[in-house]
Amino acid sequence: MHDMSHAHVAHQAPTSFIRRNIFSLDHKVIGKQYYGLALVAVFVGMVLSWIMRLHLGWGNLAIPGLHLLSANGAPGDVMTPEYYLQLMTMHGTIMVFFVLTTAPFAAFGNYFLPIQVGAEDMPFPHFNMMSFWVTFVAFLVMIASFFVSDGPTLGGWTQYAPLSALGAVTGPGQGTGVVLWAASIAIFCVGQLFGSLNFITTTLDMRTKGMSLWRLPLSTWAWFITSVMGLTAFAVLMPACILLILDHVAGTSFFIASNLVVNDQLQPHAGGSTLLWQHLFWFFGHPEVYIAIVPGMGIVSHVLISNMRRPMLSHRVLVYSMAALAVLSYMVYGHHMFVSGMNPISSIAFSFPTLIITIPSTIIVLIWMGSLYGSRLRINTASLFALGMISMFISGGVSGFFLAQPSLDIMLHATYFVVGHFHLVMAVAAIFGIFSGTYFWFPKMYGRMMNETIGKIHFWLTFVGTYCIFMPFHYLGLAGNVRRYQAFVDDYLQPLIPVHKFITVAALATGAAQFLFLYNLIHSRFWGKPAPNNPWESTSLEWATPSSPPPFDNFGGTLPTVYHDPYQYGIEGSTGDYVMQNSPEKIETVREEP
Amino acid sequence: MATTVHEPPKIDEQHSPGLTDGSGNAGWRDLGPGDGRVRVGQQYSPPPSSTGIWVGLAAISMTFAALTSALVVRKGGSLDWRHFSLPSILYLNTLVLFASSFTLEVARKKIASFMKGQRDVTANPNRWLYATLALGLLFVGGQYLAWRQLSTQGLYLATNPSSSFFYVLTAAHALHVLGGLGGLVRVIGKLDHLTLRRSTLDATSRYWHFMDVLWLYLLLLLWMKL
Amino acid sequence: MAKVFAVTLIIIAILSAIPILRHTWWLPQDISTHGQAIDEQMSETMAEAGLSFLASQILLAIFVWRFSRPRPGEKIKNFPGGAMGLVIAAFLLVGTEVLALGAFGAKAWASIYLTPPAADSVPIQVQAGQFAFYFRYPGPDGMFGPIHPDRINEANQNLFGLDTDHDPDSKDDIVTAEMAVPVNREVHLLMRSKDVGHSFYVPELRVQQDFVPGLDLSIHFTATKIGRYEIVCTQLCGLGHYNMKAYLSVMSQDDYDSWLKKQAALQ
Amino acid sequence: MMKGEYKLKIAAVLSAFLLVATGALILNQRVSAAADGTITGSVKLTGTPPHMKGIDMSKDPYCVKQHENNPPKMENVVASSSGALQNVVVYISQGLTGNEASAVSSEEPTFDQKGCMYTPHVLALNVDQKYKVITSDQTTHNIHPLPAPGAGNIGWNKSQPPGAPPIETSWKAQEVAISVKCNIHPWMHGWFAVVKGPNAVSDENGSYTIKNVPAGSYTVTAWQEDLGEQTSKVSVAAGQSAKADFTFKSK
Repeated sequence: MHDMSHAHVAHQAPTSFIRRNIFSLDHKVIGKQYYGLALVAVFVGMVLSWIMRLHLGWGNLAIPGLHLLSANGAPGDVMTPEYYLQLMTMHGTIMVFFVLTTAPFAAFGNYFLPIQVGAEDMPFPHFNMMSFWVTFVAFLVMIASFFVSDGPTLGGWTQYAPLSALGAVTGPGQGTGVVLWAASIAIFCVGQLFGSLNFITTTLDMRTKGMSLWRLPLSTWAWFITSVMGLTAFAVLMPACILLILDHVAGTSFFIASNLVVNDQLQPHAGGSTLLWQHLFWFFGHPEVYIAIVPGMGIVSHVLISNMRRPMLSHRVLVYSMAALAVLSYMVYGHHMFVSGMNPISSIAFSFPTLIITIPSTIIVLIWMGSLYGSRLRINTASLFALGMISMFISGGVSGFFLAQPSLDIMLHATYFVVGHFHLVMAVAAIFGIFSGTYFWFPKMYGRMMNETIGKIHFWLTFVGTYCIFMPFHYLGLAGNVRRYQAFVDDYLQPLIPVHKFITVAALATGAAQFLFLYNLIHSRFWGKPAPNNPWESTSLEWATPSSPPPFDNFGGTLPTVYHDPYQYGIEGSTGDYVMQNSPEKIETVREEP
Repeated sequence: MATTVHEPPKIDEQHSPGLTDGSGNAGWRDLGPGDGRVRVGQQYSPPPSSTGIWVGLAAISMTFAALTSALVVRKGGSLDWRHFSLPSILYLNTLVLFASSFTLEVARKKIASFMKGQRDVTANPNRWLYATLALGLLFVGGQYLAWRQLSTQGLYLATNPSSSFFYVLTAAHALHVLGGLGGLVRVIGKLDHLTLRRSTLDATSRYWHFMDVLWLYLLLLLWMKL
Repeated sequence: MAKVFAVTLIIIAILSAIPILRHTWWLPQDISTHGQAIDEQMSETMAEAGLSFLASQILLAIFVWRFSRPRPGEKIKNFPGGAMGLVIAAFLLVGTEVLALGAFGAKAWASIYLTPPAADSVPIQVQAGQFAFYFRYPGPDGMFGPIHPDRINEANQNLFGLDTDHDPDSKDDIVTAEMAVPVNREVHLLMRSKDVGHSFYVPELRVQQDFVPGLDLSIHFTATKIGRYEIVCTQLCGLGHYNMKAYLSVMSQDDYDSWLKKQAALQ
Repeated sequence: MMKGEYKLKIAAVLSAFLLVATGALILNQRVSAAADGTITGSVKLTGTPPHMKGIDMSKDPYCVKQHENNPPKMENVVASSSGALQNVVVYISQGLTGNEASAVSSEEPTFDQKGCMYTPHVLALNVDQKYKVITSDQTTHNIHPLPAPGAGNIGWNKSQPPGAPPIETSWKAQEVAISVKCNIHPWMHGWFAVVKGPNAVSDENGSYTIKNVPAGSYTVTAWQEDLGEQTSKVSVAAGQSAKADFTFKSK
């Protein structure tokens, strides 16, 4: 963080292949690299979930070839309990960190934030490049844990101590596996800190002439707010991971209590605090949920506006609400710990902000819906996914009412109800945001249109499939189905297995549908029909670049000057019902009522 | 992962003032010939490095805040906390670190006048930077001696939570100081090639002074809690 | 396409609601005295959440249907009341809703967690370890003998690390793998973890509480229905997590007494 | 002339071959002859046998069902009414020469998980002798041997779901004895006694037979998991059977 003066470097277009495509300083290339990483990660995570689902639906069914993945984990292709948990842990970790954080935030943010504020690049391109490659190394370290003798950690993506801190005595993967996990996450934090640093500085200092804060598009606002969250959250997770590693390799006792007996052996550690890890982790963990979803909100708003042909009912209220989410997200993390032995009073204290956070969320949804009203909605794959995201966010949001209350958490904590809740509200909603953004921005990123027909089929299968997977999760939870079980040996869980079979089938089908997307992505990248500069007739600056994809310096030498608020739709402009942010023409602007 | 490559842009003063103050491509802030009403606002945004360094320092503060709260919780919850008196050398190190900040400030003054083209400044400001560098290294060395002192008392990383936190906090700080030293080396290099920017120097020195403040805080924390 | 979206969305919303309304999968029967408060709170919340879910999904569907094909020459119009109207609505509706839920929920929570156990409650200690629960009854003297972690040994079934030769209190302690409680009497459950984090979850009993290593917690409850129920672990504790369970037998006072005698003989 | 020389060569080669062959044969004879001794005896327990607690398996109904009509008991000390002591490992602790000690038994015993108990409770093995861990249960077990640190053996922890193939492995270093447990069924507990040279484990009559003992005089050690060790000196004549009885005192 000591040298901040690389900006000039970015403005000489590199000539060598390596500098252009691999160790590039260009925010656009780095954005694409992040997107590629997320794409690889999401398919790894998806395959892991398939294996888990198959196992949950059909108990000790041998999955042909599984032993190739792990001879110990699946002897004779039959999955062992530890291997199930290891896959589950890796699914959670990879999805949360390497997909939900990288794709909507780091990938799209890197590509479009500088363009949308009218800058040639980020101020610190070297940090930007490091941010990606550090993240990449983190991913490799995480994947590496698949190949150590007893496999990756089985402690779940929350890595509760002391299970995660005691070492190999507590089970397969709890030795080297955990150390690799913690190392990977610590490295990941460094990468995201570099990224956030760039995002914040770009938004504050790199805005072009006339681009006042209120003229920033909602997507930029979302990325900005997210980067502020990231800066604080990841800065807390990193030291926590380091302390965890020390408990492993240096014999310290930060998280390990006294007098623990594992396998009849009294453990040498003393006095550590189990809850300390939970506090540190969830202080990061809850903001992380919003780090995953807020960029999605921004992207969806951005896409929706250009397809509704009208500005949001209120630009500012939306921004304030997202900011409110960011602030509140630090006050609510305790709701993950209602029944974890925290003082009952503080449970109540945490319950109220948790309930109150539903107010900004509701406002955001209402603004979206209120803006739909009286709009001239265009239906295309991008807007369909945006609408789908709204629906998912609502469905996942309402179940928050339950989990915000400690008294109901007694019943629902650690059940599939929770799993259903966060998958809908955070995972799937964010993924729909990513899809929406992809279909919307792909023409600008690669200069070619994506195939709308395949896109729509992809949407329908994904939309219906997702509900088929995650709605039943809530029912299972109500019936008391505990999460993180590799088999349901309990008498009261036996009757629920058919539901799991149904979910498994739905999951496999929905997963398969994603290959349509992959095909569409690759095919359109090379053979899609060439994209015009502004295919969606949008107003923001990324569509004001002289070409698709934009030139190395985004605006071909002269930075644009901004004359209007971001979303001037539904007006009589020379170009039609919209006026670009950088077009000097005078118009009756659609402005906020004060 | 392909990208189009273009001519490096002709920076024209009308549209990009950023490069005028030699601080990279800074933008305007809230100054626009906006629709009808011209927004009032600061003429130019500051060079990104001056914002960036504050953002970076915020992140660092957050990390140490997390470690602090960990220390407080860990101490509160445990009966096994053993108190020990800080190695005396720490106080000496503190003086060394402050001295380094002083020399750095002198260096900045001299470099400033040097940049203003007062070539009559005969003394090469570098030597003050080298002094800072030396003092910084001295400080890290001093910290190492402090650890040696503790280990001779039989207090190792894993001996007791109190010692664990001592090592973790001081090591984390020392690492950040080393980062600052790296920055100084860069500054010296740039100064030699006369490619140094004010913003770089300022950012580096802000970071360096922050290390003092951080250290003072840590010293107080350790002194109170251990 | 927009019509299809609208219809699909409404179908999905209704199909999702049916199992809830028909209680196809619902909370198991309640066998506790405090459970009613939870169940009522659950139904309250379900009503409010369900309504908001259906209302907003259907509204979304209608808007998409209606405004995806604007009439020719139709101008953009604003939602009546505008943004401010919606914000105020959100604050009034959702605000009051969640505050009400919060208040009642807090009351239910307090009635469970912020009340002291009755003086005559039956003390039982439960120890969670990878991957089983074991229970300890103080025996006639009503005193639990001290635990010596270094003596804990599953190989010779000294599960609580008792030293019966030197600790008089330990002599008559009864250690069991199954938990029996007398019906309609309050049980004071002292919880300790042997190794890592675990959790004590009996859906029928409306009880879930984590075991925190190094932290001795306790809960109290009264079971009201004779029967055999499952105790399961809900805190990921290792490879055997899915199979970490025990049985809770709620018995009449007489059965309970004879059961204790039988167990004492087996020690 | 040439011819004669030729014949001579052949004769030489043939005789040489014969010599080697017979030599080998004789040597072979010696080896087999040397290791045909046996050590037999019985292991007794004096005093009242310690009370073995019953095991409550109620956490896993499957296990309970396996023991409907023979309630499971702990197996730390298994003694008959007459005091015959089972599961005692008897092995030669001193007197074996290098290559006799390093001989590895070729048979591959199995260590079965049956009714959520280990059969046998104690398995005696040579260093590097292969053995199979199998499961006859329809519930998942995890096998978790815990060798003493520094003894040269590396512990492991693997699950074996129903239908999983046997785990085939061996131990690197001598260790009496390695405790093995199942975490999913915490009462499951057994031992691997890893020794050098011939060995045996006493049966339900308390008697044992160590086969293939070369002639010589030895110190024989009997190890019982709770009652400790006993040793006695025996000398075995080639092809003969020597006797060594052991008596453990109940604590």
